[in-house]
Amino acid sequence: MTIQLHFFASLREALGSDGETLELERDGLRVADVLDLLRARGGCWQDALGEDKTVMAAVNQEMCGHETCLADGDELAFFPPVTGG
Amino acid sequence: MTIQLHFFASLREALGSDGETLELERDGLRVADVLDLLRARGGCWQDALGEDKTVMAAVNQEMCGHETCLADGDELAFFPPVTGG
Amino acid sequence: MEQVVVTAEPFDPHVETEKLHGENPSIGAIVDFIGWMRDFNDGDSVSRMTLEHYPGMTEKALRKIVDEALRRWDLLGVRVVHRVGELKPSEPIVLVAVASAHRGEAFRACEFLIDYLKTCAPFWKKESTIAGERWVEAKRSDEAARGRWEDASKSS
Amino acid sequence: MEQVVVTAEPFDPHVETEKLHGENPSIGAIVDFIGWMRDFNDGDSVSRMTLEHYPGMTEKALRKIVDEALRRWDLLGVRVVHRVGELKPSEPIVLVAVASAHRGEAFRACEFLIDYLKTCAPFWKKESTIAGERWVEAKRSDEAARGRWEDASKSS
Repeated sequence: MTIQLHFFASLREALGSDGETLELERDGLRVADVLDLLRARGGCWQDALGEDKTVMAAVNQEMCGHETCLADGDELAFFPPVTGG
Repeated sequence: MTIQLHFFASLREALGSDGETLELERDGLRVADVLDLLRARGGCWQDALGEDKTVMAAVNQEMCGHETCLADGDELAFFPPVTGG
Repeated sequence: MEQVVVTAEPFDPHVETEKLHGENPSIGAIVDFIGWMRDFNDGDSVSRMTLEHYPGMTEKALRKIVDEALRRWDLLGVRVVHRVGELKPSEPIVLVAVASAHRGEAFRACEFLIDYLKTCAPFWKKESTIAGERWVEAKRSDEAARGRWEDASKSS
Repeated sequence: MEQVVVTAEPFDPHVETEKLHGENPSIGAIVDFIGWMRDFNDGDSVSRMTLEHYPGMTEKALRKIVDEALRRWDLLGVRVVHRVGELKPSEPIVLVAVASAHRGEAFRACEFLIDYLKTCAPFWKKESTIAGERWVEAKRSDEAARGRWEDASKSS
């Protein structure tokens, strides 16, 4: 399945990317699985998405937990806690 | 002693007066005593200041209870509950 | 800047809030309460309102309420403006504007100020309806709203 | 009128509130929260701020919060305006304006809206200080402020 990834704010800067299209061989992955895949890239990926960081997620523009299941074509965003207002 | 009386709002209209200078023979009167004196005039005085009405008082421009003691030269105001804002 | 204004002239709540913010760059939050004259009250349409006050005492009572708010919360500014005289529907009656570094204080203080103003400041409203003029009755709910602040010392 | 606006242009909070009141003569109370950019934060002077958002999701999140407020309280109108892009000190960042017939609802709903906005709407602040740029950290107190609304069903 294909997932559209987006990164925002400090995460975007740390990764040097605002997103990418991710092709996944397996179906039925959760948000946490995608995080694991990205961390496995090592370097800035491992650091910025480390277990010690608070990484928020949104699927199809709705905030969600890391256990949320993904479907083909989903838009998945990762970002730090929000600081508006 | 001499007291300057003021009446406001519905009370002013009911009494047909916005105030008067009251000469009192005795000293050491309380707000309640002045109310009794005014009620004793009968007619609109008795009606508008009746025990069944909520009459608020202020002495020298500070809200106060009916037991407050008066001094010569005091400004005493009577009015209905306030409705500003 | 005068914190308390009682005026027989129409006022613009936005100009008043602007004065409060000034260009003070340490103000992070402003909470405004604006009370407007409504064209309807207690089941009747209202075409005009007259606000009576007690010159001298009204200003004193408002300043006392403002002082109490400044004592209870850490504020960067307060402005209270209240109309008197004749008003038409959709005109502002009262503005309570509170500035602070953080929002919690401004929300608490603004509501405190309007709750006290409604029960402790000498103003009286008279409405003109098709059936004639009538004095507005004090609301029990306003008394209850003020009561909330009496037990609480400094609310968070 | 659009209830939610995310804009890269400076906005005038007063014009926005005016739009909310319109000349609707049944509005008795408006409570406004205005958040301003401060020139000082966490011990450093701040000369500039950049606000990033998530186009599409941000608007959706704000509309969801507004819908929840309209469900919880009896309101006559809501307007939320939030800046993005580059800001200078003393510019408004956010306006939350709530209109109702009586003031209690407007106070509750306005504070609810800003508490949720601060924790659930995707905006991120980056400050420019003399020591360089830095991302603003989320505040635990904002999380706590939002938590207050979760147990409470319809607050009075």
